[in-house]
Amino acid sequence: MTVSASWYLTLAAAMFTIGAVGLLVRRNVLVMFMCVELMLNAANLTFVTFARELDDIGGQAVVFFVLVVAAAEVVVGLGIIVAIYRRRLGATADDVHVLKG
Amino acid sequence: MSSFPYLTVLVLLPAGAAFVLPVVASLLAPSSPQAERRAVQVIGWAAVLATLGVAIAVLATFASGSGGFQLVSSHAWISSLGIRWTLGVDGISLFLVLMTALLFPIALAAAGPRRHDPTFVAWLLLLEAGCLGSFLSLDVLVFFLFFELTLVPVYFIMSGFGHERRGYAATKFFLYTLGASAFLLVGILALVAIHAGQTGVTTFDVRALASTHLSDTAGVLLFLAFTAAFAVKAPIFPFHTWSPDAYRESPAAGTVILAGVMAKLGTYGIVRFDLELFPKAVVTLAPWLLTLGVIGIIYGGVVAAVQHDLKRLVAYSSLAHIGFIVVGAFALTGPALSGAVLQMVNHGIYTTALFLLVAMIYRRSGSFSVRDLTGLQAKAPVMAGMFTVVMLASIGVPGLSGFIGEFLILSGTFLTHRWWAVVATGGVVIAAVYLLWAYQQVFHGKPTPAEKGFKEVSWRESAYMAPLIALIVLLGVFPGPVLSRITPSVDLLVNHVEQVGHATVPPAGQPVANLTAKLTSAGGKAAR
Amino acid sequence: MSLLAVAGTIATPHIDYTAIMPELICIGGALLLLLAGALSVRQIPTGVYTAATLAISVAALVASLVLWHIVQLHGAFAAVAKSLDIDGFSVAFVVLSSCILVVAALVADGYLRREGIAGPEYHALALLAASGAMFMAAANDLIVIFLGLEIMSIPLYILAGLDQRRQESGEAAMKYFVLGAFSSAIFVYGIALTYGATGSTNLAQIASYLANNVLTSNGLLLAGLALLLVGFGFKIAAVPFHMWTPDVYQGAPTPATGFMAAIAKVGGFAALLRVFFSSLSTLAVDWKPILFVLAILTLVTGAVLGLVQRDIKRMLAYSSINHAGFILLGLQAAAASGIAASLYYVFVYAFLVLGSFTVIAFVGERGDRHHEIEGYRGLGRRQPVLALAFAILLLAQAGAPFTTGFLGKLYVVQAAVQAHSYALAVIAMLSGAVAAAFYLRVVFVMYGGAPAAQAAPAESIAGDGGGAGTAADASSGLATAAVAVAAEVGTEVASAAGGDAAPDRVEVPALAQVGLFLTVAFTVVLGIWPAPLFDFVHAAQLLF
Amino acid sequence: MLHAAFLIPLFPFLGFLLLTAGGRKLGNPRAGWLATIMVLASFVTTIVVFAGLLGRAAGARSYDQTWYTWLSVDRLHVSAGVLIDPLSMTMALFVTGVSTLIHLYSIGYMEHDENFPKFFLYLNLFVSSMLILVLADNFLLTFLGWEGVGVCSYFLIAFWFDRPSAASAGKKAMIFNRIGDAGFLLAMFLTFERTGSLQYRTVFAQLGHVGTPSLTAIALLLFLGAAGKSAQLPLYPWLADAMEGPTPVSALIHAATMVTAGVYLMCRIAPILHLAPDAAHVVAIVGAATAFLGATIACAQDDIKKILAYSTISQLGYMFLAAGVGAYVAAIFLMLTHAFYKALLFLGAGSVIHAMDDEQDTKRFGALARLMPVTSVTFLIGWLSIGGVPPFSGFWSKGDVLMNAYSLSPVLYAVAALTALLTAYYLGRCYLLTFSGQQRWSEARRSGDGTHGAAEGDGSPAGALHPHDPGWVMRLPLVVLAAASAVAGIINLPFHPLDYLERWLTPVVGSELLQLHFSTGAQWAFALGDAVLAAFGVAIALGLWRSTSEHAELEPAFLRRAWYVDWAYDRFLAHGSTELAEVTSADVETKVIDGAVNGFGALVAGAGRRLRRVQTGYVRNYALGLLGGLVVLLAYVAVRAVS
Repeated sequence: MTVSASWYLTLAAAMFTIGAVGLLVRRNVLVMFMCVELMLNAANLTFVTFARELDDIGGQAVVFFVLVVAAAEVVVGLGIIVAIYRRRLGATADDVHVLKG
Repeated sequence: MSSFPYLTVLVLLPAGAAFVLPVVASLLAPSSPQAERRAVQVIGWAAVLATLGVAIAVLATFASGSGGFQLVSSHAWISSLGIRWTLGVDGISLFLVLMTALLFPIALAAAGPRRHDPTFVAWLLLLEAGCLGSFLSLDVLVFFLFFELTLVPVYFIMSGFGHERRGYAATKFFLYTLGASAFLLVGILALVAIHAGQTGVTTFDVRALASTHLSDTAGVLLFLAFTAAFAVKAPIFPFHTWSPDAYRESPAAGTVILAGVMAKLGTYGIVRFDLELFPKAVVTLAPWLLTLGVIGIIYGGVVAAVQHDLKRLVAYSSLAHIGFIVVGAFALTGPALSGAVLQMVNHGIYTTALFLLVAMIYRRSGSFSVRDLTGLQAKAPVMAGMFTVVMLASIGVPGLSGFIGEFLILSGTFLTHRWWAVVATGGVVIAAVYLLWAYQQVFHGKPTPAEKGFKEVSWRESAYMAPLIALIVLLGVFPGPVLSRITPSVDLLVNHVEQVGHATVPPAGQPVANLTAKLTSAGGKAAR
Repeated sequence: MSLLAVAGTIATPHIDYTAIMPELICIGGALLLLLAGALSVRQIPTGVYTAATLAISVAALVASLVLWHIVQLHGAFAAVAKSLDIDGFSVAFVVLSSCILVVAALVADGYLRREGIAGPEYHALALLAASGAMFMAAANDLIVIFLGLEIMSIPLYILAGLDQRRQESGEAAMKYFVLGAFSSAIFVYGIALTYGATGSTNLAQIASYLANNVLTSNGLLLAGLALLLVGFGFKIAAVPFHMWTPDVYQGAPTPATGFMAAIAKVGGFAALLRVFFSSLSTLAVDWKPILFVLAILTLVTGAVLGLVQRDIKRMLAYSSINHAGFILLGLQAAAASGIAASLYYVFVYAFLVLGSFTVIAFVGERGDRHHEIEGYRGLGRRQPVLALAFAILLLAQAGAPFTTGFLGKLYVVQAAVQAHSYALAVIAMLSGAVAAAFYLRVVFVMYGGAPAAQAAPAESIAGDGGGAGTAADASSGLATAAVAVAAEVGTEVASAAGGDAAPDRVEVPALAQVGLFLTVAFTVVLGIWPAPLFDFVHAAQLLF
Repeated sequence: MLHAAFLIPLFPFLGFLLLTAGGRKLGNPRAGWLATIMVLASFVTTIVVFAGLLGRAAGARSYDQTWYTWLSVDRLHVSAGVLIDPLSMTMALFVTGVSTLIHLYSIGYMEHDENFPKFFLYLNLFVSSMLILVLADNFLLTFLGWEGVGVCSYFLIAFWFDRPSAASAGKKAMIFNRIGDAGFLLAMFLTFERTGSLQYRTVFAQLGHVGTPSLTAIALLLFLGAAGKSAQLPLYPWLADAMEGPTPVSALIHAATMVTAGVYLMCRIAPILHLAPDAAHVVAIVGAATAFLGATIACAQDDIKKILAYSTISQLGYMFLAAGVGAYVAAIFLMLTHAFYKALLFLGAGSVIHAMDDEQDTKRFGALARLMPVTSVTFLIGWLSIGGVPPFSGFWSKGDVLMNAYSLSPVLYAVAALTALLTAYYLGRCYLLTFSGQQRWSEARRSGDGTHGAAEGDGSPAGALHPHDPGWVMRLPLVVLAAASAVAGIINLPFHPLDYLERWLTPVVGSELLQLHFSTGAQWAFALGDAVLAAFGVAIALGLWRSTSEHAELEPAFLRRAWYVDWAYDRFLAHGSTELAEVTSADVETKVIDGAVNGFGALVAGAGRRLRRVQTGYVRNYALGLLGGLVVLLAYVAVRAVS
């Protein structure tokens, strides 16, 4: 039996939602960032699925771009996070809220 | 059409000076403060006097008897939006322009030591450019630009050189008027859009826009949008609350311009744009605005009657006088409208004179409060005399300028809106009450020891008071030359309103049957 | 298997280098700077980097102008496998980006010297971010937009955190980064859904697809549209996607803030306008209401929250939100005039915000910490020229006549009126009036805020009533001053009456002065003689 | 000769200008002489013009002189010009004549005043305004003069401005007058609306087209103005206070000339009153009431000037009564004679006050007859003529009025007759208290609290007081006026060839008058009745007041307090309106109108402060905001998609 595209799309949507919610509920910056990765991959999955549906290579090519970008973001993100950790170890997202109002 | 672009010069002269002056000053300042002061003096005076000269030249070249716009000059400015630099003058704006050109030198002379301050003088000049530009623009958007431009220098003059609560007053003034003109801008753009939709031409020229066909609702809405801005600027009751604060906290020069010139931007806007562009709506809503005007007359008088601060008192009296102008503008009869236009000029002159006198008193006594002042007539009879003349003019005693305007307004209003005129006439009585009261408090009685050193009017002061008082008398005794230039334009406007707006004026002199019926009630009521 | 077969047929597209010359110059320049910084044995002085950056950005400017000329002559054309669309619209934004680069470099130099931040990073990152914005402007493909967006954003994240010494800087970077990544994830997902709905990521193809086919159910597409809108809304700081803005603007190093505020809006709006006009225009009925609401929220929130700020950077952050609302007005009009209006407004805004933050950067003093509005008290007397420049920029943002600021508002409001969104127009102008309140407050602090004793009017020669009475009157004024701004001004007057500890003059480096002069000149000159810019924008919109 | 008309108001105005320019330099007394000469010149000119007018046929005695067009806006054309006809000439003659005398008198009276030049400056301005008032050829110009005299009276009442009472009195006069003026203005508006003009000639020519109701309205509104100016009910209270001014002012403005302007106006609009009988009757009734009221109050006053003031009010009432019943000639006749004897009485009072060092209380006079013979005798003549004792002028003029009153209604006659009796009585009281009886003043020496002691009176050293007749400049006017009051009756004797004034004025006031109904016998009866009344009044006065100065029972409080009218005005109008104003400015202005604006500002700021809290600084809240926005958007598009 073949798995229809809608399953993949639903899975992707679920991943996206999980990622989004995760970002909201987790306080550790690294974990939050993983959630973002999850969301990006949800997007990737969607792309691939549609690419298959439409029989269009473009959609699959996109995935590579996204992956690269994600990688780049990781680098920068880690850099920033490390910079913060250097100031105080084990800082969570909620510990930095000097700027408000 | 004379080849020389009088009007453009009239606007650009002070504006240019306003930009040149600070530069020169900053160049000279390091080397020698004296040189800077002198430069500021020279440039400032040269600019205002030259402007006055050009204004007089305009008066000279102005062909009386013709109602249309004269000396019109039009240049492309923002072609992609259809905005053109179009200036022109007619009987309605002519004397406002002259008054402006006259009041600024006086304001400068009355500015005291401030007249050496480059920023102050620069702002003053920019303000003059703004006011003149507003009176001369025939392009609605250019008018709006100048209309808004005036806010900036006034804000700086007020907030930089004003009295204790200048911050509050200046901010309130700026925001209130800016907020109101939001509606004006949208209104302008909407009108232009409608006009463009009908003719395919995007133009901001008031003469072209006057021919726009507006549905009743559209007309009314646009009218309200325009009038909101003008009502606040004038100010018309109940949009006046910025004015007592602004007048009170401004330095003398600022107050003079605010009350003398800028208040007229509002009333002028009503006459020039509301009546010209939305005759239908004007006819429909005239009773409401007349009511506001009348309320303003009574209300301003009543509130003024209990003010102990001279400046606030004059401010409220000015509210009452603006009320007269509004009534005249919306009575939609020749005499009333001519009276309104004339009264704009008169009011500019005698209010200026009043504020200047108050400023003189303050300069000597350091107080605006009638409680601190008494018996000044013994100390300074000449000042008392000046005050008396100006006061009588503002009360509306015939033979002085104030009366002519009020009489024309009221008699003209009586033709179409009798009962408004009747109530407004009551305002004449109230004016006497509070001004005489103030005069008695300040000038009558025995001077207090504190006022020992109270000085009589100085030469400089009488020098800048003289033209005002001369005009007050002259306009009261020989208004003919002025009226003969105003009326043609006014008649054109009134006819325009009557034709487009279907306003009907009962012909005086030829009694109509139905009139006598109305009259019976009138006579009966009056008899009671 | 079949996939491989397809892969074999992939042809590398022909690349028209002139079309992407500005971008190439920026990226290449950035790499050069980085290389130089890495390879040089001795510390290269900041000046050299600045000079190089200026050269690069001027080169980019020239290249973009050349491109403009080409487009003028031969009309628009698609490049690099139709993934880029070189037309007046995109080139106009490229030109603007280059201008921003020039000014930013001028301003940054003095700041870097003052803070002793060595190395080419700042300039390199700026160049990269600018190239990203250029790509977004030129992009004709959602993926290219995404790439441009990332190329722009990532350097901006780093710029925000560039100032190690200030904790706020790090915090700003972190917030910007997390939220930015979040929003771009949403954006990508949006692309994916759109792709699914239309079968392509190419804007032109999407447009033609939507033009030719009637969707049985456009739910997928609309969802994609919503997600895209969130991504854009984040970049242009539209409410409710704006919440990062104040924090990041406040935390980031001030010149970076200026640059960021300018370039991010350029990129964001360029892409937003293109996507919504060129490909999703058929859905206008669906997205116009959304933008209507967004615009109102953005306008009002920006104005109202700006009113209650005490930190000037934060205040300007909210003001930039208000401006974003105005730009949305043009977009909401969904008409050619709207495009031109928005384009014009972006130009105006970029220079205003650059200039304003330049002033702030140097009034902020070493350490970049003094940003309370109170700090500007009496600036009008201490440094008249600087204060005047700042006043002009602020008043222009308030929409004072004869400045580009006014014309920008005029243009977008006109677009809104022509689209019959009168309510929106009125609300916009009113929000502008409210916003004017906080600009004025700064102006008043600079000029009027002098101790009443000094500024007491010339009339009160009989000064007995002067000093003593003043404080009392001011405080009573405070009591009655219910207008919030005025009330605060009143406090300032009262406090000022106590005599202000006037900080000494701040010095503005020559280069920064040039930058400041450029922005002010742009604002005033084009405000009094607006024809050139209007024609430029008009042409750009015609060549859309 | 008529062409000289423009000079009549011009001379005094010239004097005004000269004194304004160089009054101080000219100084005392030259300034006074200049002013006097100017008025004299005007008087002479008037005579010349008068002669010119006499030269014409009775029908053609009317001459327009237009100087220039004052106002011209579409239908509204108002010229500045004069209308020379018997009425205006009569007025001009006695105005200039009396003014000349009073100017002369003032030179002596004001000699010690530091503001001597200013006083004459005002006087000259007043005279020229008054002349414009009476000569104007249209309502508006009349109104100009009308206001001019009002302003001058304000200046002159408040002449000693350092006295709070004087300042207030001036203000009060001005305000009461403004109330009347509102009426005048409205009348003009209505006239213009109905007739399209304000020129007397045109208006009167148009009256045929104008409905009676509007004519009534116009007449009544004008009467309101007249009531203000001429101190009739209900606007009379200011006149008593006006006595704060220097005595010559009281004589000139508040007895002889200005206050009669109202009567003049009524005569001027005679054509309108003819067509609006209701209005005319109102005028008559109000006049009679005022006459009676004034007389009663005058009976109980002690201040010599107050007595004369209320007597003036009463006499003015008489004149309005006459005008109201259509006896315009009688009104003018009474106005003339009254001008003479009332001016005389005031000047007499002035010289007494002068002599008594600013004392004005008749209860503190007495036995001055032998010390001030001239004053005494002239005052006596004044008394007898105002009392209507034959053959003095008052007898003739008053008789005329009474007869006409009767012709309208016996009630009016009764009231008027009673008033006549009272008049003879209270002035007798005044005279006797002042000049006869035992002397009550040497011990009643005032502790020189005359604040303006230097100003009025000769500021005699604080020694014993030696009252004496004044110098010739003050004596001459007394004598002349006394002579005039004695014989002025001859200008209008009720025997046909001798009724000069009647025949002279008829063309203007067009009075096909009513006493034609009376047989000669009846006229004799009336005359006899008047004489008896007068004699009776004089007798009572003599009987009561020759010896004693105390008759408390005859001076009840409600009369001393002038029927409490003043008090009522103050209590209800003044206070009431002040409180209203206070409330308006305190509550409406600050709370409502200003409150609305500031309230809006507060609202916005408050909203801002509340919204700030949303910006918590926690990055995850921001993400929540982002996502929330996304969810809302998705919900919206979902709705759109399904619909």
